[in-house]
Amino acid sequence: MGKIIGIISCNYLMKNPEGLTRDRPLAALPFGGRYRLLDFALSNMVNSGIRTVGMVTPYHYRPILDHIGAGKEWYLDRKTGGLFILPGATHGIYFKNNKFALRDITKNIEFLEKEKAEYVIISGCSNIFNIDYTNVLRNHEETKVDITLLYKELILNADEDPQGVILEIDAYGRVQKLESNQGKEGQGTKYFADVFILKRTFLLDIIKGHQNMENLDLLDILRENISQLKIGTYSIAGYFGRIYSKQTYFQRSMELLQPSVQNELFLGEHRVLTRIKDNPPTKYGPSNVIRDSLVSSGCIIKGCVSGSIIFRGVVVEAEASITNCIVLQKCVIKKGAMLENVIVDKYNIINPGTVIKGQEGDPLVIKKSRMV
Amino acid sequence: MGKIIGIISCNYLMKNPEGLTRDRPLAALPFGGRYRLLDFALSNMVNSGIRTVGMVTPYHYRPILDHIGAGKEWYLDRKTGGLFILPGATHGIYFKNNKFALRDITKNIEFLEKEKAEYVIISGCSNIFNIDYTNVLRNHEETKVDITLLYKELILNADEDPQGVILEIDAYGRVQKLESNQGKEGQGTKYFADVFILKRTFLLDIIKGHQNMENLDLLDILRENISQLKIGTYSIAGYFGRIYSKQTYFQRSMELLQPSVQNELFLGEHRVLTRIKDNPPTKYGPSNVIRDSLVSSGCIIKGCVSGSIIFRGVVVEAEASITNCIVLQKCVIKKGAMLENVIVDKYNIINPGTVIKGQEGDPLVIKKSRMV
Amino acid sequence: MKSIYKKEWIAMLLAGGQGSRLGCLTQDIAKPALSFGGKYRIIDFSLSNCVNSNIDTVGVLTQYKPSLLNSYIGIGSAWDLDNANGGLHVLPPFVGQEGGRWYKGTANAIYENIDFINFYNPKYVLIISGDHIYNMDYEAMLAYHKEKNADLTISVLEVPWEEASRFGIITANGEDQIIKFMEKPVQPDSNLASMGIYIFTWSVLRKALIEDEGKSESENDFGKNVLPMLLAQGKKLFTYRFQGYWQDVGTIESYYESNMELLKEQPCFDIIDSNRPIFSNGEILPPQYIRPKARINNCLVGNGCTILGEIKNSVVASGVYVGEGAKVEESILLPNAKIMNNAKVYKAIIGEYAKVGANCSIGNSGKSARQAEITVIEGNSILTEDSLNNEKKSCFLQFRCYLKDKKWRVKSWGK
Amino acid sequence: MKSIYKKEWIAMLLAGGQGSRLGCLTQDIAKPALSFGGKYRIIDFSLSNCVNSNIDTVGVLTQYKPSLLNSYIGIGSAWDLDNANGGLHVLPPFVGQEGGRWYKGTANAIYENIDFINFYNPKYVLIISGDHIYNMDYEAMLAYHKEKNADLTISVLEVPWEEASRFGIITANGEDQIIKFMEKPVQPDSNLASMGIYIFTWSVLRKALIEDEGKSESENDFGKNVLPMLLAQGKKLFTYRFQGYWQDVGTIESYYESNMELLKEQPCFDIIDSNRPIFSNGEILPPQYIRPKARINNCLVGNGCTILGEIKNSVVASGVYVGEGAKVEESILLPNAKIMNNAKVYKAIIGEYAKVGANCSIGNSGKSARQAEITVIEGNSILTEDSLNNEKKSCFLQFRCYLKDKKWRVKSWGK
Repeated sequence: MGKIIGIISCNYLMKNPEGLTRDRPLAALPFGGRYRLLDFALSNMVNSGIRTVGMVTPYHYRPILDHIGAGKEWYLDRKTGGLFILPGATHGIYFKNNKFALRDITKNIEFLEKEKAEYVIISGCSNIFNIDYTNVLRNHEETKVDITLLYKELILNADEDPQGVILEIDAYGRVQKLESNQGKEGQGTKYFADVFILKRTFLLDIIKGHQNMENLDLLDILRENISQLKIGTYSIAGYFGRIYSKQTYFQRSMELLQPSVQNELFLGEHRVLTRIKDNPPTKYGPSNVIRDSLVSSGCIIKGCVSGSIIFRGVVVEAEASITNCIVLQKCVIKKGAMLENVIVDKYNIINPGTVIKGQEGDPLVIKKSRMV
Repeated sequence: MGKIIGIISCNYLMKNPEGLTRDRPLAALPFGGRYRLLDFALSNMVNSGIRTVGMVTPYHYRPILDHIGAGKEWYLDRKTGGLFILPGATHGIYFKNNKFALRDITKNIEFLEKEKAEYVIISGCSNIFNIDYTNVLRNHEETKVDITLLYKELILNADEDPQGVILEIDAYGRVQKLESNQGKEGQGTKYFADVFILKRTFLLDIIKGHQNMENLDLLDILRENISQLKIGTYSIAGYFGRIYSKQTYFQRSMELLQPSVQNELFLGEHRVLTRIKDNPPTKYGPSNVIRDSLVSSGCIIKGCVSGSIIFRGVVVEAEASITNCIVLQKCVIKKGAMLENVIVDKYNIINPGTVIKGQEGDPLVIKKSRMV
Repeated sequence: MKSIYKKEWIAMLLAGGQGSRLGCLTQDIAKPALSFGGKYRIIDFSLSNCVNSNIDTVGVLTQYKPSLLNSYIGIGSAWDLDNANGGLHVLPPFVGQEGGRWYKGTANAIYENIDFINFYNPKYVLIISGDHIYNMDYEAMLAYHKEKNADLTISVLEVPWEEASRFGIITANGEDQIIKFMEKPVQPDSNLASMGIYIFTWSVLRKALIEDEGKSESENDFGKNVLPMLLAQGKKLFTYRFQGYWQDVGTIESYYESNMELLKEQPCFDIIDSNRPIFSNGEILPPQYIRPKARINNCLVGNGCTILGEIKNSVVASGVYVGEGAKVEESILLPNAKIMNNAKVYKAIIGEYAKVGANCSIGNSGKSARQAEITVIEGNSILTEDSLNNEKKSCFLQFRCYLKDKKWRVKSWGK
Repeated sequence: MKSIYKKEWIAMLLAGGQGSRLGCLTQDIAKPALSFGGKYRIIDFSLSNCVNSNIDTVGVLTQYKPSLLNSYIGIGSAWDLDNANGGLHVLPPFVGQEGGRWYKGTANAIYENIDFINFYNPKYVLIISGDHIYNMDYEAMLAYHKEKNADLTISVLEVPWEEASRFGIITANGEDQIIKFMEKPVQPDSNLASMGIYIFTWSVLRKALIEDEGKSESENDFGKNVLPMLLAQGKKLFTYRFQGYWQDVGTIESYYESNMELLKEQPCFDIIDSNRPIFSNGEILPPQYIRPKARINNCLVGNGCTILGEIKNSVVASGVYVGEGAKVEESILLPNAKIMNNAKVYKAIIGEYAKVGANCSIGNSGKSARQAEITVIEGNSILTEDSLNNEKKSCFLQFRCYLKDKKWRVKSWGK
């Protein structure tokens, strides 16, 4: 796959964060016990053999850099190619629903110019799926289209992401329309997966053709030129999880407890790569009351845990009880505390006897604490 | 030196750049054939055994990240410690002469909080020298001061850096005053080297004591509290080169051609570390007319070169002539071109027969070109 | 050729041992590469001690089946030892102008690498082995060595008198100067055991190695030959008393017990000490996945495990699968072992990538944990009900069980 | 144990050779570690070919003095080969249950590492050696191997007929199928020489290695034993014609000539080709520093050099010093060699870290470059005027000169 390079756009927000993305960009949101959202987009590229990836970073880029470092864990600390940080534009973007702002790329056009690869694959970072892009590229070449958009066939929820885009496709798999998903609850649709593939030179042409219209989004340009362009599609077969709010973050997390989702995302040939931390194995006390949970390393579990996602280094003391919760790294749940339907952000200490219950389907968030 | 961590401030400007720092922060300015300015500050820390370094980055941080990558070449791609990118504040700082803006650190206070090291050494990135901080730390501990400022004994030029600070010192080596260097031409002074050392907890106290005065510079705080603080000093013995304008950049570059400067900076025990690029050796044609120059690898030199600094991958065709010039990477000087007292920024192609002459002491700058 | 960076000290880590008393656990790998404690390999402890003691140059001497070990340690990045002015270097035996020479003994292994040490020209050389479990500050020992102005300092540990004859026993005077050294004495006159951790002044060591190499009758071993020689020469040898936990996991029993030690409420050895962390070179695996019917009771569990059944008082390493209805007790499951549905594993060590088939029963559960033998299943074995009940039936299987009565029960039917 | 990532192909790189015909150049290092072309080591070319051909798994088989080689290649990061699902692995000979075995021949070396290859279970295995200078796309050769549905494809080169008897010579039919293979035939009936680059279908190779190992009379060498055996068995062996530059730098003369080749205006071998770059693992050195009185004429010069004198038609590697008034002509200065003031070096190879003292004169400048012998100064030698004029005077020096008449002139006075 030396003939394709990747760009991951991390320069956009979650609209309904409730504290989860107060101190961190969406891309750096912890997920699944040890990952961050961007791990999925990045691993999909790396596992497909892509060895040059540009990452468009938002204004709060430190959590992203802290996480990916040199890209060592993704085999992107290379002499040729590797990981390139592309600082995104900073002003005004939050007024728009941009995910692929033209100026984020314009600002970093040298990255596209100096590479020799034939194709570029551009991805967002808020969807959870595990895919080999090799087949997507083959399909793109065979169908001889200008651009291929990936989509997932699904039924829309009532509470939909305002940034969601649905595709209208003709009998030949060609896109006829890119629409907003709002007001289409309950309908089966082809949901745009925030991933598309096109020729590098074609992308450069698009950019040069819109030099003074920096506020545009790449999707706007597709919309405007839909009749002149051959826009093909590729349907994602496996699990596809969208995260655009606290509720969907919680739902997607809990779906990881289903064996089929677990197998598909984590135990197939393509592993999700993430930063390595040196933690000891997790120690379970004699309580016998952990079940139906994902637990990362370095934890000490003596209390009762069920239906939960426990990140690394969490301590659950005896007689504490955690049900349907997400507990982020290095939290301590003291003796006798009871949590239900709660998302506990990093470094929190839940005092003995505390009882916190969120509603089913609408978890409470306990915001990130300063590390002690 | 596990008991000391470093912070390098890259969040300030060169005041008189003439194109050299148009597209890049001062820290990323190429220097000495293969280095960038920040290599000197970073190597001094690493060669002194410091293994945890925070780098305060400016708004245009991409050139810095492109250069330092994971910190591999500086042995900072580590599991414990290593290199941390600390995004600096973005607004308004260019109105001030801040080099050590309080809010750059406040914004990244977690870096200081989570480390356990006893001391912090803070450095700017625009001075060229090679020092082992081990002795500075020992001196700091022995003299039992609150803070030690490094200085260089020198005579001020007429055209002085507006950000320069000179120290007034009593008989015990204690700082009595921090003054601006303006209007003091020709005087022998103790010039503050933009490096100081203090206890980590003391720095945290300073920050917490000035929480709502973010526009302050750390030096302002020292000035205000000079009577309560024990501010010690350490004199830098060897070569010390200041870069704050096009002219001083040119002068410092040319000083590298002096054997003593060359030996002191580059051939001692402590090597200046920089990014590794895979270039072949430099090939010299049969012309016999290269002399008194520093030449990096990957060049092809067939023309006449003298008194110049040639960066990697430069081609000097036959019958071209380069005198007292700095030629940055991947420039091509075509047949018969003549350059004198010129700084040629990256990727330029100088056409056959072109003649460009700058004044002695006031070189012309040919701005960076787009890579072809 | 000399390094421009003269080092105060470097470490030489002896990692060539087979560990033959560990039986089939070290059939295909050197002892330092053996998995330990759920996510580590034994060499992690020595290497982490080095980096936590600010040693930046380590020579790792390999000899026995080094392939997994080589891949595992690489250039030492996992221990922050990938450092251009020093760093980690693997030193296998090699062929020179006069042909190849295997390492004859511990001292000979260092002798053959005198050039390596000379390159760094250190003042002191720390010699350690890669097969002990402990957490130690070698810097404190070096400070002691310098303070005593010693030629050689040996780290020692008090052992119970009744076990003293299993060790190299040191007798020291009131100033901690060594006056006698005996390898495995029948009648020990001290209970100070050598931990096999030496700090030598390099000039003394170099001379001693050359001298010892010249003796044709010498086994070129530190304990048997070099130490007695130095003592006889009147060199200044001192003991350095170590207080913490130190375990030579040289036998199946000690390997088993020291793993089980980690399960205690207050283990003697704390792998969670964050000031002196144990580094390891792990794969990136997903979190452990505990299914609804799983039962976990007093276990240490690594990443990437999927637990559907019941595990109790066990150390379960990364990537292990325990199927539905399966029951694991008092056992050690090495990385990527698979215990299939309804299998029972009792007081056993299941090797890497070994698979205990559905309904198989391993280990003598009739006795209490104290009394029962330890069953060892060799790595990569595939056990099925058929292979256990009727050995003759299947001809593609291979496994071995090691029993506590020191007899091998070998079940091997071709390849 | 198998990797979960099945590989289409992996490379096995034979890097154990001493290169004994290179005399004192390979006194202390394996031939693949020898410096070449101003900044490279010979193994760089093979490893760069691998990475430029998108091979991500390489086993490097070492045996002879591997210490510099081991440190140089590390885990392959310099060639982007540090990849968790494969990557670069150093494979030295080792001690197993039955004792240690050195690699007997090229085929035996691969045989001893069958387990390593099985782990990746590739369809094809590329076998190359680490001592040739060339730039080749192995991927094109693999495509050819697949297209021919071959059991073995051998890369071949047309050589001048008069040199054919120096090589393994292959006779092929009109379809490029091999019908005959002769090691160094006296009467060659073809001028197609084997380049020692093989692509095997793994299943065929595995079987052949096991079979060859069983033959007690075999030298376990690919050229001498395995290839003839496969031919006799009627396997499908094909030639793959390579057009570019390929040089076996097996002798002092060929080593010298291929370095000099790089100085030509249009060298046969272009080290500057940016599409298939040659990677190397270099130190971070300052730019080369050309002093005011220096004269440089048709040279290749590496980083970190300081040139005060005159250099002409020479390859000057990294970190070299040429003093004032010194004159270097038609020579190769290896890394960190020092030529002191007013010394003269003519048609010589000066080893790594060797020092030619002030006023010394090396090499026979009486003859033209074409006729003169090549003088070789061993690495780390220190030459002074005294040591050259009056050998007996100095007792701390050691150097050897290798002369073209194939005689060693050894000057060695203790250590």
